[in-house]
Amino acid sequence: MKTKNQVKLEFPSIPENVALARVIVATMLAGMDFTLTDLDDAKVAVSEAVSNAILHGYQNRPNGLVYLTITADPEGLEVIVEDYGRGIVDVAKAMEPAFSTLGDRMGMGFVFMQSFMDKVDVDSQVGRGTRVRMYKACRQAMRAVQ
Amino acid sequence: MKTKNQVKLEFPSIPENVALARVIVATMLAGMDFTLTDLDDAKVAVSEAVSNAILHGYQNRPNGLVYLTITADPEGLEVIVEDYGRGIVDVAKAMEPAFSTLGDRMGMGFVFMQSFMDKVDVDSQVGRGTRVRMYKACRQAMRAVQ
Amino acid sequence: VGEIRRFLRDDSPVKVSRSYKEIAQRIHRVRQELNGSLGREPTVQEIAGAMNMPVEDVVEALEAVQLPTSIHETLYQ
Ligand SMILES: Nc1ncnc2c1ncn2[C@@H]1O[C@H](COP(=O)(O)OP(=O)(O)O)[C@@H](O)[C@H]1O
Ligand SMILES: Nc1ncnc2c1ncn2[C@@H]1O[C@H](COP(=O)(O)OP(=O)(O)O)[C@@H](O)[C@H]1O
Ligand SMILES: [Mg+2]
Ligand SMILES: [Mg+2]
Repeated sequence: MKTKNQVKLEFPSIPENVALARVIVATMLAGMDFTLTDLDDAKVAVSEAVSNAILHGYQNRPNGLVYLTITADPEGLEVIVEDYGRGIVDVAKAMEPAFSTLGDRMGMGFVFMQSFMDKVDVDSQVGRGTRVRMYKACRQAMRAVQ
Repeated sequence: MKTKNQVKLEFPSIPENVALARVIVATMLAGMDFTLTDLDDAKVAVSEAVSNAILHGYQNRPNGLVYLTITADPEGLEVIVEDYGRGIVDVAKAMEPAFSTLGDRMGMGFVFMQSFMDKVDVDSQVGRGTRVRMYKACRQAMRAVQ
Repeated sequence: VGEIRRFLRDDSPVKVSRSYKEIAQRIHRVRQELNGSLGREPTVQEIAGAMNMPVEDVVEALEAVQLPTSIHETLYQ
């Protein structure tokens, strides 16, 4: 990739689209300086963020819209997942390991996002929605820093 | 798929995104009542339409935006590819086999779209842009008709 | 026999397609070979290059053979 590529997606909050988000992110990463391990890691992170938008943001209602913005440049890949759902009351608390507002869940989604991506920012407003921004640096960019 | 799923995409007119469009369409078809042959056919059709938007619509300039709308329902899949590029002077002529405004091209893009999809509509205005709508019916929907 | 096999492959449901499985197995083999020769994990582009295959086909094959496992199984298998 010589220049910047920015792909924007909009899709309804149904579980089928988690797989779609994964494939799109993986395909964009595959054209860059990343390994299969990087792809697997990013796929888990994106699955978690999109699942959260559907399950928590829209409480599993199929009529919400999820927005995915993927920006690739020679340094790395940025993924933004947005929903206009219920929002998060306490983001710091929500990001703690094993915290979940649903009884039967592991509460590890944000932990996975943070361990598999180089950077994760969460912006949320109750009743407005949630925006998760994740970044993964290319292998080459990583080497340059070391 | 029980209900409708509509995915909307926006991406810049760079060749890398032809592959992305193909993978997205294939992923959506894979969850429906289609065979691998159907997937391969649809991938060719989508590649041709997106390549046309980039190559002819935006004349290979990377700063145009291509819009892809994919709608899946239990009957089949609709793919719409839109560009706001130069448009087509004579659509009927453009769709003829071996017609191309670029000397080194085969002029078979529209022919492939028509043979690999069940329906292809083209709407274009010179100086405004082009909209290609393609439809592929599911295996079951096909059998019901026969 | 080749014709029948082709027919079976092409008309089988996409998710359990034999050709995707074969490609995925080859990907893992090439990944291991390159790991040995390069002394580090190969990039997806390097794997695709060695297989003479577009990178998106590598992604697609791997995704197609992935069973719908839960996140737990994915991470702790
Ligand atoms: N998009 C979102 N909208 C509303 N709440 C969210 C969203 N994402 C996460 N949360 C909240 O943060 C909590 C922790 O998320 P996570 O770590 O993924 O664990 P889990 O999904 O297993 O509950 C969730 O239980 C939920 O309360
Ligand atoms: N999106 C588009 N914008 C402008 N012109 C187009 C577009 N798509 C097709 N055309 C015109 O139609 C012609 C035929 O297209 P096609 O059958 O795909 O053949 P080819 O791409 O090989 O020229 C092109 O040469 C071009 O003049
Ligand atoms: Mg979660
Ligand atoms: Mg063409």
